[in-house]
Amino acid sequence: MLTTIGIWIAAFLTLSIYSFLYKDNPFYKAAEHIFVGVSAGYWTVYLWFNYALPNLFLPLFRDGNLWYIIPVVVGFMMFAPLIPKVSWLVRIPLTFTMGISMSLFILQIVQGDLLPQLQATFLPLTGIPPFQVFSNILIILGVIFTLIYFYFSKPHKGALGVAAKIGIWFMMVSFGAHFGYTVMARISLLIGRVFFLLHDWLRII
Amino acid sequence: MCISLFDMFLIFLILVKGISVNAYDTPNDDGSSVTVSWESDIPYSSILILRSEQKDGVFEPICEARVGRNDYQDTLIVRGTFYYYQIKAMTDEGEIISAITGPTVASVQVFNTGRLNIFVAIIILFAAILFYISRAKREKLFIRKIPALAAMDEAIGRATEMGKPVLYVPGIMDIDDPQTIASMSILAKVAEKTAAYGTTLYVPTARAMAMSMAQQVVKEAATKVGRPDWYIADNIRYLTDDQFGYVSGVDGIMLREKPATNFYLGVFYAESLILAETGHSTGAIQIAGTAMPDQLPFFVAACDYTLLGEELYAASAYLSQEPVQLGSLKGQDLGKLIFIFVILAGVIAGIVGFQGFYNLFISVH
Amino acid sequence: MHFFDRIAKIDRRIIFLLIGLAVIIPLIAPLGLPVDITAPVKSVYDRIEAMPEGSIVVVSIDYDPGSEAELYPATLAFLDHCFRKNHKVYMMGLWAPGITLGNIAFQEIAPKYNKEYGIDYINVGYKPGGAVMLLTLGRNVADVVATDYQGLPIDSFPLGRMVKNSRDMDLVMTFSAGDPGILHWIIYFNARFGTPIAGATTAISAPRQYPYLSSGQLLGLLGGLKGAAEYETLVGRVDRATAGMDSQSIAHVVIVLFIIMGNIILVWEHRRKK
Amino acid sequence: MKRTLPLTIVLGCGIFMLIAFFVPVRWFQDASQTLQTWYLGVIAFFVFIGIFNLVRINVLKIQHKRRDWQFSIFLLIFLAGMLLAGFIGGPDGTVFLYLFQHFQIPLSATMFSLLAFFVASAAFRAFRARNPEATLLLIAAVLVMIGRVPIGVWIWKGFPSLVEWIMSVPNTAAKRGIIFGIDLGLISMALRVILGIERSYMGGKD
Repeated sequence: MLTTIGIWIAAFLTLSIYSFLYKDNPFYKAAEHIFVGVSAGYWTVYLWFNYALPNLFLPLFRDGNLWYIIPVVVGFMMFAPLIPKVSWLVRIPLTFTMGISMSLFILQIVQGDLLPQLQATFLPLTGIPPFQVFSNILIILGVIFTLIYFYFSKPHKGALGVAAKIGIWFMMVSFGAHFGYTVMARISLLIGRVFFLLHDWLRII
Repeated sequence: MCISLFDMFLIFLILVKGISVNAYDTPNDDGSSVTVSWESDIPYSSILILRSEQKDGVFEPICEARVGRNDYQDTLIVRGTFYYYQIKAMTDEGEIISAITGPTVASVQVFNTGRLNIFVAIIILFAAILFYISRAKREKLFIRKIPALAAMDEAIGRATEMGKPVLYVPGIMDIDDPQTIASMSILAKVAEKTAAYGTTLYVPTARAMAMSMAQQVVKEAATKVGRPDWYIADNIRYLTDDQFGYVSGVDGIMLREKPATNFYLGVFYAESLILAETGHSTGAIQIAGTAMPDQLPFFVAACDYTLLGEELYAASAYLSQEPVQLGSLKGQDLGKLIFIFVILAGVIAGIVGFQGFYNLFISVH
Repeated sequence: MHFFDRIAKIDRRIIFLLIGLAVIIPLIAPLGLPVDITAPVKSVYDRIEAMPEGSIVVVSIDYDPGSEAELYPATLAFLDHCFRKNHKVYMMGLWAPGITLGNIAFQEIAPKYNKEYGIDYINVGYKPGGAVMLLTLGRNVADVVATDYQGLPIDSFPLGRMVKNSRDMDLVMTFSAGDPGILHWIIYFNARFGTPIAGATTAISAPRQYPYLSSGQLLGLLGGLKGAAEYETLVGRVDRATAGMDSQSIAHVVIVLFIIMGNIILVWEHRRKK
Repeated sequence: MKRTLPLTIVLGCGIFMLIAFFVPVRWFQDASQTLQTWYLGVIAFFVFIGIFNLVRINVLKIQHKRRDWQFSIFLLIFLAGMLLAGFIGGPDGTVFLYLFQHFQIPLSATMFSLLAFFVASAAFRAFRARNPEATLLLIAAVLVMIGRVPIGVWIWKGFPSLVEWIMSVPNTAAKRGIIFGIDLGLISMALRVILGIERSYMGGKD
């Protein structure tokens, strides 16, 4: 019974949002605001139970680890801008999180991205079928020409200009392919909703 | 000591098929573990790892390892103590015991040598960037023209002629994101231009802190060009943190105010398409830029000019002409040259069969 | 007004309507086009086939309802395959809503193979913190996972006791819709610990993964609903991804026709100006 | 104080984490672990402040009876409902999950699926072969769109392998080049932030 009501609610909300395609209207607006409210509530609850509680408040209040006063205080400084006099305090949580995340960024980009991706570009050109050689050369040149396009301290003239232009062509093929994939993704989402309406709600398929 | 027939059979098995064990101080750790590894030609159903502090002492089981594994990290040790290991495998043909290996002692390493290549790479990149930053303070560095930026003036001029406003969307992430930082310095220039022409500028934001930063940036720009009266705080508004709420808010501005020029510079996700499509349908000139590779295709397809990836950072350096930004951009360029060189070297190393060069780049151990 | 002028200024609601029909009609009246198999999908399938029974597969549900349509069918097909091969599934999620979706998937598949919670599969819940969390997880699972998703001590489950660090994980399969997700698994988890990573992503983020496929940092990839349909075909389970493929095909054709139409108009406008 | 303290924090945390990566000594590892735990706790507040702002702006909207203020009431009611369900029943409580399953799932899935319509209309209006670059983009897009779905195979058997080649050769090359560029940009930005050279994110002059 409850599930049936749930399905009807879901179907109603789905159709309300689709009504936007015809034109903006109160049903859409209501559904959109409900969406924002529900998801904000959802995230608050989840962050509380999964981030703040286990990483800050449980160690502090349950385990009595007083060191955890530091991050709790730092966290609350996020609200400093509400009091103009001490609004600069917001910089402390900001710089703390940035210090940690920026250094992890650097380490992981070098370890996880740059070194392995460079290594993966050292492609073999001998002892493989001719078409594979051609593809490998294309990858190597494609990476180099794309990098040349992003070379900013020389004007793109002469040989450099040609290389940069080829770099753009590679990027355009890649963007086109990506666009194709995006169309695919969006259509899939629509299929998912239509499937819900036809299968779960109307039960005609 | 008398050796039974069964024991002899076991020894025979060990000699013929054999299971060999090796124990060593786990490399690059703080001396808290010993790694035991084994090889076996015989299929086994389980492996029991035994440990003792004396070679002829009693070997006690410390762990049962899963099938398919061929090593185990013993972390239940006392640093500085010598240990002997032995393993017992259960096979279809009965139990086999390996020879004893050891003594092994765990010790502290001060530097993780497995990460030496990462260390060197970071040092090289840091040095390149810092070198050019310091140089840029002394001399002016050249940065090439970026086409999308040349179009910026024209686009703002067009809005002025038409008497319509300009819309600037600084992405949906907060000011701790590098792209938002870059977007803010581009905003400063856009604000200077619009203020000088007296054109209205709307900057809706998705984060409260981004709003206060944008207000500051725009206010300063207006003062700089001598038009402090032009600045209206209410045009730079925080809408909502929510992605879709934000997009429909921005769409609303586009449909109501019909801006002649739209800028989308910063971090974008799925909303990039909705923004670009709606903007296109209102007939605005659109200039976009993001370092989110997944969103670039829509901007390229639906906007008139797009700053691709790193160009967003370059644009902010180009416009600000600050030595720090120009210098680090030049440093990044050196990084790219190094990459190209390394790629070519790697390919040549492959052709001449020099595997060592390839191995230098292994970052996982 | 010329015909092309009228087409060029076509009300976009007509385009919307055509897209809607292109999706709805094939769902009601299927064409049954066969699904081809691509290499990145095949390599995920092959790995699951090749692993010895009882291997531990970490399944990370890194999506939310926004991408459910693309990734949930893949989740079902993959779990089905794991259970059929008697692998153990250790589920977690980098996205909070993923846990609920993962549990719904378990409820759908586990009874079919008589799999028991805590022994054959477990859900350790949402693990926030992205990169930092993954680095901790690989080093020592207990630092991140104290309980399962219901808050029961992890050590009270046999499967919970088996997974101590990255070395106990034979494969990580991430169902990823964005950030944090597959990229974190690759550049943090695989880079630091070497555990093989496979993934299913939304079609949007699939192209971005190809550099990692070719470098071997990523074992295999199911891209979007099509990837799910391929996996369904491989495991012989005709379900909603396969059912959606006809609509997918027709809708793509309609969009390609739009593009062609747009370009005919472009050429025509060009001629007229001359 | 207002500037030096934050700059010291970012420098200290950043440099320490960088060093700790290379030094396996226990003290370093434990300290870096603790910092990371704190980090996880603190970032939750970033979202809390966002939600706080959301509530504030909607309450203001209702108070001042701004355009569409009635809808803000819906927003606040559902927000409150979700919070009550979550904090009383817990994140695995029946009511919370019910709301999740029958409101959150359909709404968010439908919102994203709206993009299918926009992508079609963008394809029609914006996707034109104005110059060689745009033409390349267009051809690649059409090939992928047709070649990636079953109807492509039906049209021509070679489509899937052609698309796979586009994906793993030109696409991989360009993506890799773009990623290298973005990575360099990020590293240099991160370095500048840690060293306090880049401080615009702090805003303000004092």
